[in-house]
Amino acid sequence: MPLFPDQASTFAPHVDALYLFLVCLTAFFSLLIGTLVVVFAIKYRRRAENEVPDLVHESGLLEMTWTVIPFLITMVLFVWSSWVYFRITRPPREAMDVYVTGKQWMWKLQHANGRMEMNELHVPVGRAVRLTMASEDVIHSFYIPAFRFKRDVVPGRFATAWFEATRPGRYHLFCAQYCGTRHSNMIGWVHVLTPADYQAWLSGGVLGESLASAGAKRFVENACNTCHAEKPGARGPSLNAIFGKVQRLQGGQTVVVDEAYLRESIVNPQAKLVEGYPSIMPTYQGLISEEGLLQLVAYVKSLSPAPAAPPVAAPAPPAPGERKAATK
Amino acid sequence: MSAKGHAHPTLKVYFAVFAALMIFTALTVWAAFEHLGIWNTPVALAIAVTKATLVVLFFMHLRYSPRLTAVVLSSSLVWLVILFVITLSDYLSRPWLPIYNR
Amino acid sequence: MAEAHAAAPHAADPRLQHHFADLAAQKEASTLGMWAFLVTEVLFFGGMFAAYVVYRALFTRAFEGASNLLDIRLGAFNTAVLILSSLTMAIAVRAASQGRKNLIILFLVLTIVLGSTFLGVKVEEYRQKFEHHEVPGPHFVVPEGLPRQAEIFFSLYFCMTGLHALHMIIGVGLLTWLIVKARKGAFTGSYNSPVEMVGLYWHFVDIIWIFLFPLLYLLGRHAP
Amino acid sequence: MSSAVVGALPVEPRQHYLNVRYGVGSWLLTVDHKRIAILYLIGVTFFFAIGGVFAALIRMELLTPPGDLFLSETYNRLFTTHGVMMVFFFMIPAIPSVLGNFLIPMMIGAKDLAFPRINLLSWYLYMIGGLIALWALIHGGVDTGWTFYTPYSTVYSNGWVVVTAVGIFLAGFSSILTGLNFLVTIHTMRAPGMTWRRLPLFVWAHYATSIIQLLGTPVIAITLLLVGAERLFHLGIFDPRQGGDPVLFQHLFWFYSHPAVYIMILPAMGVISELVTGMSRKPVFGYKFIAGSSLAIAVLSFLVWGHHMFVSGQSVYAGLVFSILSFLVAIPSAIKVFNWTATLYKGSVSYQTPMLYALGFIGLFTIGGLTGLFLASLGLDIHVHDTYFIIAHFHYIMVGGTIMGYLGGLHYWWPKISGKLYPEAWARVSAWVIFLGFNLTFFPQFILGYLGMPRRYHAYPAEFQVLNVMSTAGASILGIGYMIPLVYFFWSMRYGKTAPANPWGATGLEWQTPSPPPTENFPVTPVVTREPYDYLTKEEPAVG
Repeated sequence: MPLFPDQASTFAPHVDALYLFLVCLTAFFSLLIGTLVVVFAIKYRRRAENEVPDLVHESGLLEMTWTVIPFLITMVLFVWSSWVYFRITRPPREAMDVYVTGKQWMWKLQHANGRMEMNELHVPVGRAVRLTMASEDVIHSFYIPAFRFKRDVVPGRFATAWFEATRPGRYHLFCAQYCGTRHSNMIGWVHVLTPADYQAWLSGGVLGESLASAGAKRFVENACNTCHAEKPGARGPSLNAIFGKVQRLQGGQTVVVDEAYLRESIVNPQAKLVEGYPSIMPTYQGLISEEGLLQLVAYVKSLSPAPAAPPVAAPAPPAPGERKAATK
Repeated sequence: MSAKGHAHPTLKVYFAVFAALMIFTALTVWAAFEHLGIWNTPVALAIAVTKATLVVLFFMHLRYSPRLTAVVLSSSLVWLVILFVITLSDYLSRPWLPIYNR
Repeated sequence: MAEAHAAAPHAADPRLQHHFADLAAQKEASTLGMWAFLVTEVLFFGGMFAAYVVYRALFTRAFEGASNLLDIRLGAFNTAVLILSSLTMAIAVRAASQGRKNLIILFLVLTIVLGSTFLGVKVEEYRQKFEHHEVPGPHFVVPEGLPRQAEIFFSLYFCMTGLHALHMIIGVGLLTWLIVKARKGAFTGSYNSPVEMVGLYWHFVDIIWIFLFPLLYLLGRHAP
Repeated sequence: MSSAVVGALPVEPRQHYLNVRYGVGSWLLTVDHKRIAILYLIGVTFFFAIGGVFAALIRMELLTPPGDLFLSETYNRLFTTHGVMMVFFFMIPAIPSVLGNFLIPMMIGAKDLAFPRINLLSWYLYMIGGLIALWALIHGGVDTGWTFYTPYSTVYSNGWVVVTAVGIFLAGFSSILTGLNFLVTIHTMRAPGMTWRRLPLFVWAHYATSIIQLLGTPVIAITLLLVGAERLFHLGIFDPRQGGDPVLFQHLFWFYSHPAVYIMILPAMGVISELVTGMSRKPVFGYKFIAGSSLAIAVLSFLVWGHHMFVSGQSVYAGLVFSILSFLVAIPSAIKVFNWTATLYKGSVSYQTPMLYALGFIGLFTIGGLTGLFLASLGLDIHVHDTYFIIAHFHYIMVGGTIMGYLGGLHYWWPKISGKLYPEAWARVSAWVIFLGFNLTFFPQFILGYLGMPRRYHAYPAEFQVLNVMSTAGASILGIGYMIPLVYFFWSMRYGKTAPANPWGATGLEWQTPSPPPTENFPVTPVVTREPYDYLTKEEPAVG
């Protein structure tokens, strides 16, 4: 019977340290209170029906002590746990991308080179993995206990999160947010492979086209290229090298171009209009699946110079419109 | 403590308050069509708050009521602010986080 | 309102309930109770106002555009009607504190007439929205050139004004009940808290509208 | 003052609130707060039994890893029904509506609550709401979980969500009216001399509770209305396909539902404050701090709801704010625990049943409260969120806290309520059985949660079985533990020894009137001249 979960990511030791500290703290205070209660209850048990207890004066000092000490402890906890949280929140720039779609009741995972999986995720050890997740229907939650990793996938927007596995092995993947009848069947495995095994896995199996090239196809299918034509006088703004940049909007506001903004601009283009372009783009809400959106976003991302990525992944087959970034 | 027999405002006060409410209504409609930049919303809300205050103070006799009534009423406003401010703080601060670490 | 029930007559002293020391204490309790009830009402509407505030902040363009599709003349007219009804209600409460039966009835009737006018105008506004397919749901058509969150604006519009109208209808019912009681001569200079309580309720409903009007009808007007 | 009444006429039994009138009508139309408390006791016990049966079914299913006893649909309905029944129809009304209703007027020296008819109305709303919800949950079936997260509840679930929401809405209204009644009563109906600083801590706790009820409940009411309207009319407010945001639902839901946890626990804390002082016959240590911490909890509880949403995609900065505030709300609770412990010091501590519950409460609440710190910790919550760790934590608070407090209070005031004494030996046995069964049920769930077993799982991986078997075993013991008091309380109504006015030798106005009290509570309105919990100055023997 296991009493402690596997430790298989860079977060796990940090989370566990915090956990063990809190376990000790809980044990200490529970025992302290428990002991005091038992000792007092025995020592000062009622010996005669009409006894009158001693007068005990209230003590302001005592009250201050047991107000201030818990306060200090909680503040230490706050700083510590927030520090751990911030590590978990922001992915490093060189993280490799995996795209996740949750739907009742399965996980669909797409790798950048086009390899797809159902309820299984293969990742290399020692490499940061950034997940961009979308839900087709209700809220799901991508949970890998061994990684101490969890993120709700709320429909209508992307959720991004990252982890870095540290130990090869096979670990549980759960859906942690109740999502309907077969919620407890929305489970799977995460396989952490050594870099060599990962390479082998990645090139094995049926290799589809890369995500970005699939996105490029959709870009043409949906006639996006008629307006986003990448030439002077085009009716739609250029998508070249915009990812991660600041875009000026109509009305003077600005927005950082990230996955969320790209997604919104496809399904609800009227929400944030780029300065200098009329609001002529139709909405694609309901016309493109979440998977398709992820592909389109991957395509637009591929038009921007990618952050430095160490060459772990096998090079994807070149695709039309896709510009591979030179690796450092 | 007793609320009994608290003074009612005179009819004159009632009519004055009514007139003020009507004027403010006209004012807020007029202001809505002016281009005040970011100030359109604050002006509209300020007028609404003023109107509501007039109603509460005079029509609802808060001005002539025990202090406890004012405390009870203000608690609802404080809690409303809690609800709005904390909920909004989530939405408004979501874009702050950079995409990547550093 | 239910609070007003609590102040209904009792066997010993016709209007004093057995567990209160005197009428003053009884009135103090019912006044505090009514205010506390209004506090919960503030937060009841507050939940929807919070949704409104958040979505307006997120979808400003959609909300301003959709807001401009409401009929500002009807909205302004209704605002004036409701403020006037607050005045008549206040005068009715004043008349009750002086125990002037006919005056009470007159102004309560006026209040009902104004309240019904408001509701009638509201029905007309709803009818127009139905005609223009601006009612959220399967038959909703996103207005030309607006983001699809315009639908959320109309959802909130119908929820907020609908709930407000429901409060108006309850208010009209309470006013009717007061008129019946007043005709029997129930209210005197020393006992009139039901009128006062319903008055508080009516003014509260007025205040909700004072905020709904600018938030729903006005905030997009300056936009081109 | 009570003995004179009893002694004068030995032949004719003394008239009290129970025998003043007979017949169903005299109960269903009563406006006496004591009788309404009994009505609530019946309703609350009924819904608790329903919730308990469903808990038993859940535990039976979880005995084995595969989902083999029930279908997935059925299992999801089981935990939804368990949650809805226990949260909205047992935990929230239990202590305020039964003990609070019975005791608050007596403790402050009033004849009744300020609005007796509204009090009865709120019982009817509660029962009607409860029965509607129960009907919807069992006949129609609802599988959303008690949290009703959108868009599952608004679009994808095909159960009777709207009807259930109506039931909860009515119960919410009942809760608002109860809170309103308490608030006005405590403000306006205190006996001469009953100053704010002399209010029993039980009353202070209920005052704080009523603030939460008044300010929080309307928000859940409107939120559930919006969910219902969205289901019926496709409004899109919480539906991402129409541009809405499901997370907004979570904000509105938890704005009430986190404070609701304190609606459940604050009254229990009030009970424990009374039990600890009464059973150790000592003035409470730190009266002002315990009373003040109740108010602090009432206010702070409204500022922490976002800790239910740390992994929901809420802004990390909002998460930070919610985290620090969540840590702060732990402090008033800690103050209470320390003060209760200090009250025992140099007291005259009795081990009778109410005290066993009180001590059990202190221990379990301490663990429950401290494990709350795990969840306030941003980095750690990511792992344990939506796992059995959460389940264990809130059951330590709600079952280990609220139910222990409720049962302790019921035992303590049972002689006053019924006029009869319950069998002490059986009561002690059941207190121990409940304590041990409880820990066996829920402690393993902490470990399960950290191992990563998600909540609301119909089937689970085999390596979690041993801990689940322990939990189920504990639940059976716990179930037996709950049945014993049910039996002997009934038994005592007929066969129990007649209770004196003040069986514990406690202070407090409720002990100065006969057991059971007359309809008007006090023959003469009492005048309070002494400080609360004044066990040291023995001017008059506090025995009736």
